[in-house]
Amino acid sequence: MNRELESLDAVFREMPDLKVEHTGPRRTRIQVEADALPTLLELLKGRAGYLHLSAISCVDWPDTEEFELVYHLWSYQVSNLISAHTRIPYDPGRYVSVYDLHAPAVYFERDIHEMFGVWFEGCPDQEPFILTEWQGPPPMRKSFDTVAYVNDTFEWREYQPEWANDPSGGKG
Amino acid sequence: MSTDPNQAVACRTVDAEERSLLGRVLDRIADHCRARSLFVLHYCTGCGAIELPPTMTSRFDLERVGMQPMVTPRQADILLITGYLSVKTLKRVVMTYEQMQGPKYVIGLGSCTINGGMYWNSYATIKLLDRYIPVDNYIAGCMPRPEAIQQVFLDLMGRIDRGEAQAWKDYYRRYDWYLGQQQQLFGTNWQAPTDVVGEAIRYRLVGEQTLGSHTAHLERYAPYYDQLGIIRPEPARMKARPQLEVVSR
Amino acid sequence: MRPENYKPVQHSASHEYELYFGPNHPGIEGNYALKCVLSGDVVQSLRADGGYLHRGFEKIMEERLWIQNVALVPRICVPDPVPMEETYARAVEMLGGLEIPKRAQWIRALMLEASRVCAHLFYFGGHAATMGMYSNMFWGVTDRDLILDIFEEITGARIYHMYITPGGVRRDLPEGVLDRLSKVLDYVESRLPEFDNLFFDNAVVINRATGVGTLTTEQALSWGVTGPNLRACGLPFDVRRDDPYLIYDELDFDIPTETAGDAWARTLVRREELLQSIRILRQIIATLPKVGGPIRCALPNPLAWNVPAGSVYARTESSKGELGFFVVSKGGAKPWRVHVRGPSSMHAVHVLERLGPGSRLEDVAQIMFSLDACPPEVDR
Amino acid sequence: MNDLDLLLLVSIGTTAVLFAFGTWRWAGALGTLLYALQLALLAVMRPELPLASGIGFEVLGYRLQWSLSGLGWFFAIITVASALFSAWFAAGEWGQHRRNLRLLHGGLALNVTAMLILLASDDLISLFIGWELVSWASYLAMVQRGGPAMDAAYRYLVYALAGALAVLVAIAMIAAQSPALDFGSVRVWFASAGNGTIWTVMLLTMAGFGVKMGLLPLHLWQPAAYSESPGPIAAFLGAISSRMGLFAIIVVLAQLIGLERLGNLPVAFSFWNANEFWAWLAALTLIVPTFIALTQNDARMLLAWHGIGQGGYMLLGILIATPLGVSGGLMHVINYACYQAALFLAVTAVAHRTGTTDLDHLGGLINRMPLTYVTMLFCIIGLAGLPPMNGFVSKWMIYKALLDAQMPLLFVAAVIGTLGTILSVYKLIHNTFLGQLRLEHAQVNEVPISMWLPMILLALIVFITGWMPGLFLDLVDEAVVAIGITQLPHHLGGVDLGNGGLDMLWIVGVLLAAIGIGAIVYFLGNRSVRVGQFDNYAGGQILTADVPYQYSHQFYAGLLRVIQPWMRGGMAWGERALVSGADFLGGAMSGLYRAAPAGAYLLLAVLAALAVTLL
Repeated sequence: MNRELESLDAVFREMPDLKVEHTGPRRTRIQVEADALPTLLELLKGRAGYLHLSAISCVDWPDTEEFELVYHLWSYQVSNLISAHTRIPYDPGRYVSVYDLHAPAVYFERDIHEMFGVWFEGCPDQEPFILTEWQGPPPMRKSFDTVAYVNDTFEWREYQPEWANDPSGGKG
Repeated sequence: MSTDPNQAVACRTVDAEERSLLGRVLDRIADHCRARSLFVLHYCTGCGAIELPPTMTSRFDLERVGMQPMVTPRQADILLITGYLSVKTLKRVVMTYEQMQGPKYVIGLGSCTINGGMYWNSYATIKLLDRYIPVDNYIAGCMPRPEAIQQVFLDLMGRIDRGEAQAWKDYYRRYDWYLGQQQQLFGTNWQAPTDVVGEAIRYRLVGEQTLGSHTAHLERYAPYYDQLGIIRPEPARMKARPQLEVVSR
Repeated sequence: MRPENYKPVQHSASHEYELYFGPNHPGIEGNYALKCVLSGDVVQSLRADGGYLHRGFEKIMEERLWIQNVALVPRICVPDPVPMEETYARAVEMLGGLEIPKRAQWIRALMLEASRVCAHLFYFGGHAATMGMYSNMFWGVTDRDLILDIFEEITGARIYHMYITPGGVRRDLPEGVLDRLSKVLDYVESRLPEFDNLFFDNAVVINRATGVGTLTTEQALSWGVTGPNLRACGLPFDVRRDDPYLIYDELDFDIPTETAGDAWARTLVRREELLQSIRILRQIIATLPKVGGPIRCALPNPLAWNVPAGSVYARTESSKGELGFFVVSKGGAKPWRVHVRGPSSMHAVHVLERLGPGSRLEDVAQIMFSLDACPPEVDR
Repeated sequence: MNDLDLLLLVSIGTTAVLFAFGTWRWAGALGTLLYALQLALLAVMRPELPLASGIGFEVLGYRLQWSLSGLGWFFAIITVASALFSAWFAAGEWGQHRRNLRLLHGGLALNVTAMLILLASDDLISLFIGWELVSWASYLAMVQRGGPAMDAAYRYLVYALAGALAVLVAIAMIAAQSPALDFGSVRVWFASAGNGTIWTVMLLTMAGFGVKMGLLPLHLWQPAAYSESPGPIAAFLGAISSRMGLFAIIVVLAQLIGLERLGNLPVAFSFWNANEFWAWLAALTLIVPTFIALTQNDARMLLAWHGIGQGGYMLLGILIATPLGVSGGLMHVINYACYQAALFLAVTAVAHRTGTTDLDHLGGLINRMPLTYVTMLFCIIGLAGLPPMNGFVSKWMIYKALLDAQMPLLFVAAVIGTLGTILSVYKLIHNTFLGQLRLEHAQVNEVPISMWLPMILLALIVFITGWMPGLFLDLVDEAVVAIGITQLPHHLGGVDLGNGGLDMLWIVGVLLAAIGIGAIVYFLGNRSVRVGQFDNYAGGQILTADVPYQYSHQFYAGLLRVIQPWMRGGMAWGERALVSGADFLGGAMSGLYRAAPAGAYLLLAVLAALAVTLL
């Protein structure tokens, strides 16, 4: 275990601006600047064996007008999961693809592009996948009010069942 | 029969009472037979589909009441909507429904087909199935048990036997309204491939609301039909086509 | 046919043509489409087309209370819903710093493994059905129903249990259910020789499935393959062992692997896993009566429950692979963001689109099924 | 001057007239009428068969004479009728779009004349003369389109000349030993000849005549040569041209050597006899090209390959040597001519409208060209040998004869051939008429009546003679008797045999009744709705016209994957090896000549002569 963590420390030494935090057993959280993230992923993959890109998550922070991208990486050798957090601004809402490092990234980046509208430079496939017949804005943004949309688009069934007013369930 | 839609509106709907005695007897026999041999279109639209394998296979064994899954709509009698429908799926379901031959029946399975159910605030799923296609039976629950599914099938069989399951005729009689609902969701460009108006004329089910402002949208594409040689009810449209240049090698 | 789609295009010679698998196709598990471009019967390219089962889970979970989402999560993956409940609950527990009572951990593990047995029985039937062998499907579905009965007894529901809640489980086990589960397991085990006769030792099946959809170890690693599909390539990785949760580090089980990486290896791995799950369940049945204590830790008022701010990534080994929930809380009554990383999202899109080309038409359904992809989980 | 002389005169006259007036607008119609006249003459002379011509002369001590036997008459009927339909088709709109049809009409008439001369031959010299005439006339018909047709025709010519040389050697051998060369004397000579001599003569003649028939392995020239010729010519050549080879083979094997003798002729170092040897070669001819047809992507090539394969059936039937087998084999000649001509005409009609015969470029034409579709449907049912078309009757007779003659393995071979036929003709009709209509063909129309009428007539003949095979069996009788086989008892509906006959009147009647019941349900039920091309269910997906959905390329990929190991083009490889070998030898000789001065050759020759004389 120690030997592997040493190699991880070597990575961290090369990139002094990281904020590393061990949040739990086998969980490490790293806060990284947007321009340093690809380097970090490359170092993690090359030096510390973080081969498996488990997921890329996107979080919308409308207060600061930023998207937070979280790259979850798992190392089969070290058995540790690193979540690398970085933030990119709404405008222009573009980031680099890490497809060349981790092939699965193409699915997650496509998904984030579809749901949040973030554009990934270098991602080979950003065609719509789920929302091919969707006309509206990227739905996962906080600014998209799904209840209002539903009220506008769909009708509700108008019925007042008896039992709803009768707490005894219509039995007496 | 005239194929002019304007005339066809005047074509009266034939009521069951107005049919001759022989016709009614034949209908009765046909319904009786039909109720005992129903093909269910196995279109797994939502999560309710997970309870269908148990219903169909050895434990609950739907086949003993004469029902079998069928994979194409043309041969199917029942369209089972097994749960929530996203808008993308609804498009396919409407197409599939229109491709089924009458008489056809729709069963909405699960709460989400009745009122949106669990997904009442989802932007992707529809809330009321019967706004888009006529529904014969609903099964409440999330998700309904195989016993409930079977009970509804038996109920539907009884209604078919008695000649009461007539919801499919409503689609022809009020096609304009249904099309309007669909267009509201899919955009006014929406049009299913099936010539429902032609079928309504064929089945003599043209009602007051079969044609209207929404069906008028369909006519916009008439030039395309000519160009592609697609069969339309109006034979006058099939004009003589220009000859192809003869190519010889 | 929407006429506006008709651009009068001159086709080239139809050396290639398109064929659509689904969204309604008996060879596909659920409402999911594959658009194949074929030449003869050889797939030239394959494009996955999802979204038919899209409900916008991640969005509607942001608008519901923490406890309300317990009802929502199992619906993400229909054939194997328990890992969804477990992962969500554990993510909330990690955020809120809740301690799960020991007994609840054991009960949860029992539910998880029973669900895995269900999913694998369903899988065998499905894989056989893609080759036109329906007896196996009938058997698998019927045997699975016996476990659903146990689920119903424990939780009150056959499919969607909503049993695992943050902090523990909803209620304790009924009297005598462990004995009945034990009998069901005996029965399932006694059925396995019959499955062997029909399916696992069937020369036709073996010939049809070997060499189909072969993944090399390098491909599996670089394409993000997880779960039994990864183990079929010879990599013994299992979240239960390498990133243990609940009481899995106290249990004794093996991680079966195969080396071929094809559809048949994937099926064999699942057969072994079924046996391992039964082994785990036996251990749980033996241990659970000795583990006392509460089944749920004390929770705040669920209707006014503000989970502390933070973000966690919880992982579970579902029957299909690695399942991850990334949950972000802003300290409010509702989650700020829930990202579901289903194992199938990788298998059904990324891997399938790359395995498809070069294979033959009749194998496409088999490849998809042998990856055990679950469309509702892809579409969320 | 009897009817035969008149017929030959009319035929020669037709050729002259059509060469003279070939550019005239109504040349095709004129040709049709003249062929009709020839057909009428043939019908008139039927009671007088065998009919000897008044023409005849002596060359180098050999008497050349012409006489039309029942066999020749039977083939002559098919020849002239095929020419009639081809000329009729060419006279329609198809021909009016072409500037110069002199070569087409003249070449067609010349072919007919040459074939009549061949069919009427009564001695080996006249047979050879007729043979050469037919070869060169075919060459004229084949080269018309230029380009690849020239190459194909040239390849044919090489084969034909080599074959003719073999035949000439055989005739020379016979002439050296037989007192005369008329068929009667040769028959007597064969009866007394030894096995080795007969084998030599037989192999040489079969090698020569087999070229024309496309007998394996001499078939390679045929598909390209036929399919590259203009449509009506292809129909004519496909229908009858190869059968000239069959005619000559029948003359040699059945008339001269005799089928019984063939059965007593052992193959050295084996348990086979000559009859079985040729029967298995016929079976190979039947199977191999049929499965090669399966892989063709061009409609005309597909049909041309079938032409070779169906020839195998005919030869096989005749080699069974029972009345049923011989009748079946000969009946297959006329049945085959009907549907092969109609199929070539139908494909030509499709090409006329769409400009292509590439099966990957066609599809969905059923609504656009319904009559052509009906023609093709009728004729592929005939070609596949399924009831109720006439192809079924002749194939049934061959199967039955094979079983009765206790040749089960050959029966299996014939069934395998039929299986391949069914698969490949389905490919033909599916890729042309079924499936997705391509956008560029969305406005294609049916061909005019001048083109569809001959096609439909042929298709009707295919159906009617399938319904009442007695019509054709009557004609076959003439030929059967001429070969020296007893007549097969038959009636209008089929044949009567001791162990189960065939009555197509009943079969077709039951079939029509079933169709009638279906039609009653269909029309009384009146619930059918015609739907558009894309109102179709594809797993719920939306179909659009700009995407190809037609499965045409690599049809039967699964089957071909299984049989591919056997289809490595061994014969084509052999042909190429032969060509390059000849090329090499020629090159070596030429190099020898160029390298050494003439004086050295003189010296060598003198030395050699000296050595021979001294020793």
